[in-house]
Amino acid sequence: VTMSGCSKELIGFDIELAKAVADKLGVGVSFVEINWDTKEAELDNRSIDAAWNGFTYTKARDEGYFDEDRNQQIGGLDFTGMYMENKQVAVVKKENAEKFGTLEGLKSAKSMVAEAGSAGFTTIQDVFEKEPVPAKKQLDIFTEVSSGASDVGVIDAVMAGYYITSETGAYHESLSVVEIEGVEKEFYAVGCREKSNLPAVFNHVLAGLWADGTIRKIGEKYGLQDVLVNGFGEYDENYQFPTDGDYAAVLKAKKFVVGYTVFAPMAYKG
Amino acid sequence: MFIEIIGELALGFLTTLELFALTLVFALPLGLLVAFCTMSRFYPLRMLFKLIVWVVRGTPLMLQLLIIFYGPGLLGLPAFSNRFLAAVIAFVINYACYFSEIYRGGIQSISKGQYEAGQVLGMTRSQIFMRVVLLQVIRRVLAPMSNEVMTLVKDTSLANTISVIEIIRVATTISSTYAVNIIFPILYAGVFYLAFIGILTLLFGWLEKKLNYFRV
Amino acid sequence: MFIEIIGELALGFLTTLELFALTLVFALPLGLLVAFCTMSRFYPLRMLFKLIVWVVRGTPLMLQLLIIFYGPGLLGLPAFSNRFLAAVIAFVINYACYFSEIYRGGIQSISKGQYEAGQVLGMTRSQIFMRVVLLQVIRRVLAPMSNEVMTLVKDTSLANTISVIEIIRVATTISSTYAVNIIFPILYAGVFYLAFIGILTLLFGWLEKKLNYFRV
Amino acid sequence: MAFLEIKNYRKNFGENEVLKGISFGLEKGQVLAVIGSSGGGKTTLLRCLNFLEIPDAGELYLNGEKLFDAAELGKKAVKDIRKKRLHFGLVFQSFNLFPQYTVFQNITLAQNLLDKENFKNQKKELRASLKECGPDERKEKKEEQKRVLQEIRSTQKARAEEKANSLLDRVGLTEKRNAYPYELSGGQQQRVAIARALALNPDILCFDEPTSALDPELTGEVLKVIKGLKSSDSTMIVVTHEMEFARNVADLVIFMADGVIEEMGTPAEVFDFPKSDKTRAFLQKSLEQTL
Amino acid sequence: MAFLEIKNYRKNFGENEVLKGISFGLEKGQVLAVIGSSGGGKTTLLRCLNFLEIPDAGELYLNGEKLFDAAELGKKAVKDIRKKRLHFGLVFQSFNLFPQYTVFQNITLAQNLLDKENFKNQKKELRASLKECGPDERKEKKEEQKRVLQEIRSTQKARAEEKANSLLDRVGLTEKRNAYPYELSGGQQQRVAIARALALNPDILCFDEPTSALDPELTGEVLKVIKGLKSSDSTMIVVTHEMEFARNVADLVIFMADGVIEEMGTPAEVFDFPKSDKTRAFLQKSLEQTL
Ligand SMILES: Nc1ncnc2c1ncn2[C@@H]1O[C@H](COP(=O)(O)OP(=O)(O)OP(=O)(O)O)[C@@H](O)[C@H]1O
Ligand SMILES: Nc1ncnc2c1ncn2[C@@H]1O[C@H](COP(=O)(O)OP(=O)(O)OP(=O)(O)O)[C@@H](O)[C@H]1O
Ligand SMILES: [Mg+2]
Ligand SMILES: [Mg+2]
Repeated sequence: VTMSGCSKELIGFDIELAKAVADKLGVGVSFVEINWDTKEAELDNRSIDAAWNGFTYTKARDEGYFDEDRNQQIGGLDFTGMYMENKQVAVVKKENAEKFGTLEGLKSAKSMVAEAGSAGFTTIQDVFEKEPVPAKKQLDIFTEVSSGASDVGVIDAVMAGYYITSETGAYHESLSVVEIEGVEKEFYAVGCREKSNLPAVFNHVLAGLWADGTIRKIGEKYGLQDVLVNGFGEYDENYQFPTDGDYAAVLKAKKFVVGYTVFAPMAYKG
Repeated sequence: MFIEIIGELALGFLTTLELFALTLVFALPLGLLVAFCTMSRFYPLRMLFKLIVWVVRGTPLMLQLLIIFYGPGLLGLPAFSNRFLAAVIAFVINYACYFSEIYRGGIQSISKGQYEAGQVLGMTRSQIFMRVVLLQVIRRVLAPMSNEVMTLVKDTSLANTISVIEIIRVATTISSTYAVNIIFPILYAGVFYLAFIGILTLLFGWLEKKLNYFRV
Repeated sequence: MFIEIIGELALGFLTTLELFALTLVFALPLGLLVAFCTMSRFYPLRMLFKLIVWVVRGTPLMLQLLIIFYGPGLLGLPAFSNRFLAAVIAFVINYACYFSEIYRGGIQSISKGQYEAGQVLGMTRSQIFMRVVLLQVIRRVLAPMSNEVMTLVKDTSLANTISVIEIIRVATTISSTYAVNIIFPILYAGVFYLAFIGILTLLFGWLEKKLNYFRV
Repeated sequence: MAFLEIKNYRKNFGENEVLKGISFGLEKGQVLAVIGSSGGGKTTLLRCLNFLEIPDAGELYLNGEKLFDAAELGKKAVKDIRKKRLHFGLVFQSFNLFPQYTVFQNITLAQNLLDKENFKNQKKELRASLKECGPDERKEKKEEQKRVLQEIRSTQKARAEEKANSLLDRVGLTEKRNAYPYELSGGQQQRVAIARALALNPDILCFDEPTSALDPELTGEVLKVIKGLKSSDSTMIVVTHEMEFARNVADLVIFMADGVIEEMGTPAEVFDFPKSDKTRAFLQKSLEQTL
Repeated sequence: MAFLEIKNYRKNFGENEVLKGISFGLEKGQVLAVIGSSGGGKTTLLRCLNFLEIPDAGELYLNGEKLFDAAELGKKAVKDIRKKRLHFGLVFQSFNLFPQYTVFQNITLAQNLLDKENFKNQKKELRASLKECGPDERKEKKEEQKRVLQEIRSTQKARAEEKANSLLDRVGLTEKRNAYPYELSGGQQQRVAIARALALNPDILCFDEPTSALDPELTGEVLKVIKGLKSSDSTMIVVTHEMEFARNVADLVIFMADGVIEEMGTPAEVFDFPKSDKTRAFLQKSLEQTL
């Protein structure tokens, strides 16, 4: 199903959640590994229907920006309800944990890296007032930091939890997580094209999956039960599925396409 | 672990090879067609194709990949559902333009006398091209073509710009997923390339020897 | 907005140009040195450099960039603190190897008689090289060199593999910051490349004409 | 009317009038030598005969048949050109052998292609005739046709091979049958080119300075072959700078200058009693060069 | 002892013994013609004289001075080679002019480089002498030295220019002074090559088949120049296939075959009364070729 060259199966919280949604809708789902910094183009291009991979909701991403030259709204995506809590944390080499242990320490870092166009990227700009190194994928940040190319990487706490904090994590021995003082909580949601009716449909189904405990069950499997949130509202038994737009296209294709990057525990091969 | 990594890399290299083979299969004949267009006696056609070749040769393939994959969807046309296909198309267009210049050089280096000798012997245009000129052209373009083909092998890595999972993408993903031996998947990927380039070098050497039975 | 985007792209292109210029400045002389090494009469040195050239020419530059930038750090050596520097180093090594092959071809195409004529006239080895051979070599390598330099212009885009903020990276970043489609900044970037390639074409044309005053 | 009759051939290249009305007649079995200074239009005349260039005006009659008339020049005239070319053979100054073929293949290639074309047409005709038969008859007839066709093809091949061998013998290159052009001396290459042109049995064989690209030592052998052709009654037009050769071999000599025939006649007339000053000057000059 | 004395020169290329002990003497102002069939070692002999190849054995005396002795060949012998080469000039079969320089520059380049080297040395010496003076004196002396140096340089330049002009005149190419080699005919190029070799005033000028790359028409002019040199008392060694020339111009003729001197003597001796069978056969063959 995937374009991946890997022999192992694609798993992860987001993957299973998307599959559960597809089951409920009675359609299939395919997963495509993308460069995260081209997700908007991928959505516009209809090569994916949803960017579903620990995608942090922000107002700017929701609304886009107002182009004064052309006097119109540019960009922006439509999101489902939020389903998971996250915040940005810093990762540093274990031997640097002392040095960069505080906000002051972090500020003294020579170079900071985050995924291009990610929430971490804005965090570095806002909190540290530094120009971040833009990595192509969140995963590349581990290479950046462990090779010493960058002193500090800013990534999602969820991801750091899997790769670093967890005792079986690949970077448990070499990297440390440092909480960033004053950074705000944020939430994951699924991003779709602007004016798509898929978010509404997904919201409806996700509300159902919340209600019947499926989401919790998947969360427990990946140790994420504590950060789950219900942003979908109450399950509406009388919900009328739309008959046009993206949803009609999904029904016609008998599947929807999810774009992801390798990002454990949300989507990875195991 | 080692075996696993090599296996994954090999799978990624399969994609690389597929892209390589498909590009050659289509770009080699298409390049000849483009060469004919850039040599056409019909001025607008000639100019159009010269412009196309100039633009394609003057911009990075990376850029062409992005434009071909994301362009149509944005312009309201049906988008590519298959990024591998988009990569193949971008590579074919790019390489057809490069090949066309090589063909053009080869064709123009064949003396007018060869054509005229054919005409005087009552051959048709297509007979002259197929029976007299073509093999001489092939002989002459073999060396520059072999250079370009080697470049193609390495250029395939650009496909990961539009998320085609070829060997370098696999290598970087492996190295950031597993903390151990982080640099090695990338080094191994290099070995794959070197081995393939080595095989191609032998192949072209053999071909050149085969065609060396006559002198132009 | 348009102005802003163009401004950002122009800044990115400045990096592109810097990388281009630095690569040329170092790779042109280094390539000559490598060429001499691959022609050395001392067997181990010659073989060593032939191997290096073969490996560098046989693997993608993208891979070399990754190895040079991440390699030292991952092997426990002091890491590169400056990714632009790493890019320059990778480009210089890569292009020095390509240039060396061009120089080698040029030098070997100069007839032995030119050296001997110099020797018989009592010139020193270095006088023969500087006064007799060099200009002829330059004349002969100009055409392949110009091709290679054009390729370099486009290859600079590969630096974004290690997050050097050159023009294509700027174009992609613009699209993700503003959540707009990537295609327009990318198209504009293409115009930058074409303009620069155009200037270089003129420059090489002029140089070729300058050197055309004699025939080899 | 003579065997070959050229009437008022004219040819311009842009502003440059290269042939300014050339007319002459040549009898079957005769040899015409064309001499003249550089740029006089000799090569252009030969190219016009072989339709490598299309004259702007003029007519060409061969054996009483009108082969070309610039006045009638429409689509059709151009279409038949390939067939009409076969009446003429041309041996180039620079040989123009096909480097990828052996001597034998060079000689047989064109005949082979023509044979194949004929064979295909015959096959098509035979197949068409099948349509009229009933289904029973058809199978039988098809078998028969197959035999006939096989026979045709093998006869073709045998004839082409025989022809090539006899030509090789004639130009004295039987031993070089399987050599490639690059393995031959210039004189040998030119002899192969002559054999190649003869292989299609042209009515008239044209030579454009066949020895000018050769060393003096190799010139002799090529001229000997051309002399040999004369004795076998070939009709030939030879553009040449070898005055001795022209005088000894030609039946008719044309001196061309600036696109017109300045002088025409038997060798004795042209060489010994030239009427025009230009001819006299040219002959004088070429005599000096030889010494 | 003669002006040039070669004793027992030997040279091997791997297994192939190309010079098998060559000895001869040549007086000042004499012309030696070396003839012989292909592969006999003539070119190798000239190359050994010019130290383009180092003989494996043998001695060379010039004007009584021992210039080379293979037995003594150590680091030092090789080091001085550049200076020793200047005693000999060599004109190549294929001219080997420097394509990027004009005729004038071709002729003056080597002298120019030598002049600059001398100039630098003189400057260094003068500067060194400054060290001994006091600071007041020094400034004054420096000024003076500057003037002296300028004068030296401009004398050098004037002399080189004058020399080049007279050489150009001698080979009849004054008008081609500023032409580039590609603009010249083969014969003109060879004459430039001769002038270039003469510019360094070699004691002995060697020619390796100086006309073999030329058309017969151009051969004459080059041979004429060489004849002219003889009348100005240059000592020359000419490898040639032009027997007529050798007979008329040479004072001494050597016939080389298979790496040994098969016959040596005056032209009359060698050409008219050859002693060895080999010589006779060679002369007979070359006579046939000319006819
Ligand atoms: N294809 C062409 N286009 C333009 N001009 C041409 C062309 N072919 C020939 N000419 C011109 O026509 C004139 C006659 O040329 P042609 O080659 O027929 O002379 P020629 O008598 O064969 O001379 P030569 O003895 O040098 O071969 C020349 O002035 C030549 O420049
Ligand atoms: N650099 C070399 N290495 C090996 N063998 C050589 C070399 N130079 C010359 N020879 C061999 O030495 C022999 C004599 O060559 P040389 O060129 O001196 O003959 P030559 O008398 O000048 O002949 P020609 O008349 O053909 O010029 C030949 O057999 C040649 O192959
Ligand atoms: Mg002609
Ligand atoms: Mg020789």
